[in-house]
Amino acid sequence: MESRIDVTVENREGERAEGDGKRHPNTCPRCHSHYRDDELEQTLRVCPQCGHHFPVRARERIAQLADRGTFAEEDAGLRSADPLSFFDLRAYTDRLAEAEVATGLGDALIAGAAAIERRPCELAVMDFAFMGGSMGSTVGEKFARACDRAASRQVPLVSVTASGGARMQEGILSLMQLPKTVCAVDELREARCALISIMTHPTTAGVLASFASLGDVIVSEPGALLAFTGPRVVQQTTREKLPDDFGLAESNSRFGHVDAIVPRAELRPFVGRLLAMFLQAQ
Amino acid sequence: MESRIDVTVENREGERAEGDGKRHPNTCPRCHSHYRDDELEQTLRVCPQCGHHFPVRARERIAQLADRGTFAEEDAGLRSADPLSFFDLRAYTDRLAEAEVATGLGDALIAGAAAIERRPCELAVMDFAFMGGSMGSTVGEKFARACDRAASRQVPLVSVTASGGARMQEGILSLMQLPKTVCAVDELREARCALISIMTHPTTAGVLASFASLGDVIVSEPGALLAFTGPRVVQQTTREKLPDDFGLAESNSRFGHVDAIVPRAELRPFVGRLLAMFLQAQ
Amino acid sequence: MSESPSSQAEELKLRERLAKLRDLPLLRGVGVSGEMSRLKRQLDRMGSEPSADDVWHSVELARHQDRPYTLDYVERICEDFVELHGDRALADDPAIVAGLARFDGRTVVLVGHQKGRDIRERTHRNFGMTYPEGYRKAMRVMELADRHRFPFVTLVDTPGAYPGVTAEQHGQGGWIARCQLTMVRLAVPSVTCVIGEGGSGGAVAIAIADRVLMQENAIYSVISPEGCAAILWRDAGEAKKAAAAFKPDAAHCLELGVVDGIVPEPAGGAPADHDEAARLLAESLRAALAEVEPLDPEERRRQRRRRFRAMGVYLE
Amino acid sequence: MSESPSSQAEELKLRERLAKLRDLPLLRGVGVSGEMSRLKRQLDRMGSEPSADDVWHSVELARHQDRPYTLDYVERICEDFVELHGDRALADDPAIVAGLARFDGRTVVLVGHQKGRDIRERTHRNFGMTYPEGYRKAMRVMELADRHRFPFVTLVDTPGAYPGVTAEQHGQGGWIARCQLTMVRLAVPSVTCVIGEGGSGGAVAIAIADRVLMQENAIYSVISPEGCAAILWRDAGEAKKAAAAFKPDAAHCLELGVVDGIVPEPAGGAPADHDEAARLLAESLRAALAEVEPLDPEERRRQRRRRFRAMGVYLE
Ligand SMILES: [Zn+2]
Ligand SMILES: [Zn+2]
Repeated sequence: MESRIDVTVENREGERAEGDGKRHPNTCPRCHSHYRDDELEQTLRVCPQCGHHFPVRARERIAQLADRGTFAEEDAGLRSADPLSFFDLRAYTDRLAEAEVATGLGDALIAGAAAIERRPCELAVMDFAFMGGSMGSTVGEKFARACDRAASRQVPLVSVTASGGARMQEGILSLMQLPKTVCAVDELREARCALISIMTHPTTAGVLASFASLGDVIVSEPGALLAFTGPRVVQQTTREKLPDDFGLAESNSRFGHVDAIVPRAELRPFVGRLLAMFLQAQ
Repeated sequence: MESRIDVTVENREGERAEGDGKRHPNTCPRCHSHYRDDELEQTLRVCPQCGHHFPVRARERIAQLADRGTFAEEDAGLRSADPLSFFDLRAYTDRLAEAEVATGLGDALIAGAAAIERRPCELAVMDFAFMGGSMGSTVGEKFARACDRAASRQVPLVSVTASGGARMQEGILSLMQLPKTVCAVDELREARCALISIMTHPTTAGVLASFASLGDVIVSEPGALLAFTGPRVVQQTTREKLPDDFGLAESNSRFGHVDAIVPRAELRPFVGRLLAMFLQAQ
Repeated sequence: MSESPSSQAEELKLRERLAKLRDLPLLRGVGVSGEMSRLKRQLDRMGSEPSADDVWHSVELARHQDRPYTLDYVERICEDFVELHGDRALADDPAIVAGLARFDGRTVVLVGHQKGRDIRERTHRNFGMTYPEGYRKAMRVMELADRHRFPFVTLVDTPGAYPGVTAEQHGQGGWIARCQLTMVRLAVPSVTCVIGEGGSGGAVAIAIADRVLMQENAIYSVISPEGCAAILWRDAGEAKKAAAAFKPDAAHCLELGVVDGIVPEPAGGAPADHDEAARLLAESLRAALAEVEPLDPEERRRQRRRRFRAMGVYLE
Repeated sequence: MSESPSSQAEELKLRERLAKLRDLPLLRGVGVSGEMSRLKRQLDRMGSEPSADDVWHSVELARHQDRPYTLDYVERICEDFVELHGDRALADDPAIVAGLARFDGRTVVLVGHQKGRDIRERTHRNFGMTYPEGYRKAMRVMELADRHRFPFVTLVDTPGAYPGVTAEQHGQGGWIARCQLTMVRLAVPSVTCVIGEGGSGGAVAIAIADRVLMQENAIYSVISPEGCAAILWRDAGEAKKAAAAFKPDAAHCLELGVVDGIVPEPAGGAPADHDEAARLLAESLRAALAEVEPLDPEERRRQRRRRFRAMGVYLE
């Protein structure tokens, strides 16, 4: 039996450019243009040459989306425990410590209150750099609390996902983050607050199979991989020939799974318009 | 623009046997065996040679399904009016009068209380012989009242459909029988009573697009045509090559639209089991 | 009332028509206020019973290639519109558009059939003929409306549901039924306007609203004139005769209690002046929503059901 | 309590485990009565902490080819069963069975994954790996259960949702999410039992019940041992090591608060005696339903949500 939760999803562009594993992160995998980091930051990390959307780290994403100075982080102190004393080639606790040092984040999701285009909302943003954006107990709990805060403030929740799936090192408890976040969305719905789900590259496995797919509106960035099972595992398991755009946002759009593909530069005003729509409900 | 409501659906077997329009109704269109009427009545109008299901008139259907002596007809006096003073090659009123004489029925649906395998239910049975089983105001009203009676007696409603669609001669009012019967089913649901929908050949157009498809359980007889648009109109409009089993129960089953295909001989015990299931709910 | 001879004649005619209406067991909209007086005003406004030529004129105007389509109205009557795509299962059906709209200072959910203006878009939109996927998209946004208490508006303009092999295989009939059921069950206020062709099951699937309106030159029918002629006259060329017989025009739909009101079109019809047609449509939608918004959701749903349960004419 | 030396040692071990459990912020099932005492009884019954070999034995038994599947249990524990087919949209997924069942003198709705016994049926059933169509079928009968107030029972036994191109195109992830949401929202009582492999998203899709049980030798996991080994050890051959690390066995799932109780299997495991396995399963399902049936539907839903909201271990 093959894994359905493929946390090894890295970057489909990287996969295409074979043997290009050591490509510099600021070199465009599509047109091979190279940029200084401040250049890319200026362009919201979209390649000015070809439009390729580079990954965006969580804090930078918040800066891109939220009105300056409005983001107030919550639950920053939450950390993953190690309920299984998990040890593969290394200890889970070591992996966590290393990820925190490398990313400056406590786990793969940041959440808090914000305003986007002067509309209040709750914001929950994932960071793929923290253990592949995998969802363990901390990510689940932070997302669930973001739902609670949105409900109590009567504002929409905007989630930005980037995830390889569930966090294997927490075993069955990582799987339980699927129903946990689903329940949190249900409570958000009971409070009549909207979930605007922004799926960025990659949104896969457990995150796609839970809260990310339950958005009242589902938006994706161009070229993002949105798949329950990543292309590598599908290929290995089924030996099927995969379509060129397998699992990409564009394919998902064609099959009716996303409401809109919005280029990064238009994302902020687009979300602002949606917030205006949903805030009028109250 | 082609018609979507094809009341000219007759008998797919007849269509296949080209030029065989004058086939005797008791000659099997599939294996060409011929039977006396009492022979066919004995076999529930299923060809003993090949299993072909001949059409069954409403009163005979009731005799097949209901426990002897339990059926108590209601609304037998309801008759179609002619709100549009409709006249094509002949007057609608003449067509109605002729259909009544030919079939001995007031309109294309008979309804009333019954018991099946000693389980109480409401029964609504259509008769294709009355103007192609077309649904006008009288069929709609009788079906709706059957829902009401089932709700007030807290028993399931068993419907047996055979219909070419809406009754054109009542114009837009015939179309309104779709939402009317849908609303009646909604009220049945609010009363927590089940609808067991038995689709027989042919269940098409307006009847398929309203109450017949809203069964808690949907059962079909083998070989029945269940299509919103009949094969002739699809063929004429789209010039597509139709699959051999286009629109048949077997195709509908493969595509997930019916719960079970039940041969006529097994229908009564099958419905009896379902009634037992639903009657335990109260 | 000050009366000229001609207005006397008019009034007599109206009285006759109302009397005839009262005789018919049209048990419409119990509890809907101002029924008869509104009907009177509307019939009044429309003048005499439409002739066969009038009816055919409506058919032609309803299908006119310059007639405004759903998105033409959306851009004129909505302050903002975010289109939502996809049925979450299989496809996004371009024959039906759905989205969040700002209308009259508030958010509504809007669904409408969409035909195409030029040949390329017409093909893309499949001439406004919907697949099951389109009804599923509509149902999805109906549920969105209910979750957020957004009023729900539909614009109907379709020759009918698409009569193709795949559409059948995907359950065309069943989804038309389920779409109606979902709309009947909505807790939020709803209004439908037939803005062009209200073609049979494909139209009625998204027309189960608290108030159903029709533009002056729209048609609403169980079958196309050509289809009816082909079946009953065995000659599609008799379409005009068929239309006169089954009366798909707004005046007759109003008389039969199928629609609650007629939305006036500018002189020369909606194709002649999109802006004015949109203004008049917006006004009617606003008025219709205002009528049903004050009701308690359960009571509104009950009245909606009663409205459709009462459809039909029969003898007892 | 009369104590022999060995039972003293046992009790000490149990106390330690319970103490450890209490330290963990497992905020499980607030309001679920008898939590700790039941847990104690169950852990008691199971004896000591499972070893790596014990865990692997469970993996093997959970996948054993003679293990009873959903329909084997249905024919043994239900007085009658009418299978319902189809998702009303596209297909009938044979990897999942659904139907109306008479159980314990009343009607319930039952859904379960279904593997195949021989090679032909295995292929037909796709090894119990579900397509989105299967989850839609499950959702349809969930709604049927709610409409008629039938208790809802699911049996979980799948390696996982099917990882194929079509399944992805039809929205595998989204339907797993929506299926969970539908199950969470049910007004009726529900119980789930993992009867074999509880494989990741494909399993959890139909496992959001008021009470979640697990057979003694079933496994419930976020990934297969082979998949985990391939990713973390870069060697699928290290499956046994992986299983020992991520602990998919019933004892650990109970300790972690993921399941509410363990359903005993006959000596030698369920494959050895289908009848006795079915009897024991029926007993547990009956007891679990009896616990939640008396609750008010709203309260039951609230508790169900709280149960799953509390899943996880983190540091604050
Ligand atoms: Zn580039
Ligand atoms: Zn024969």
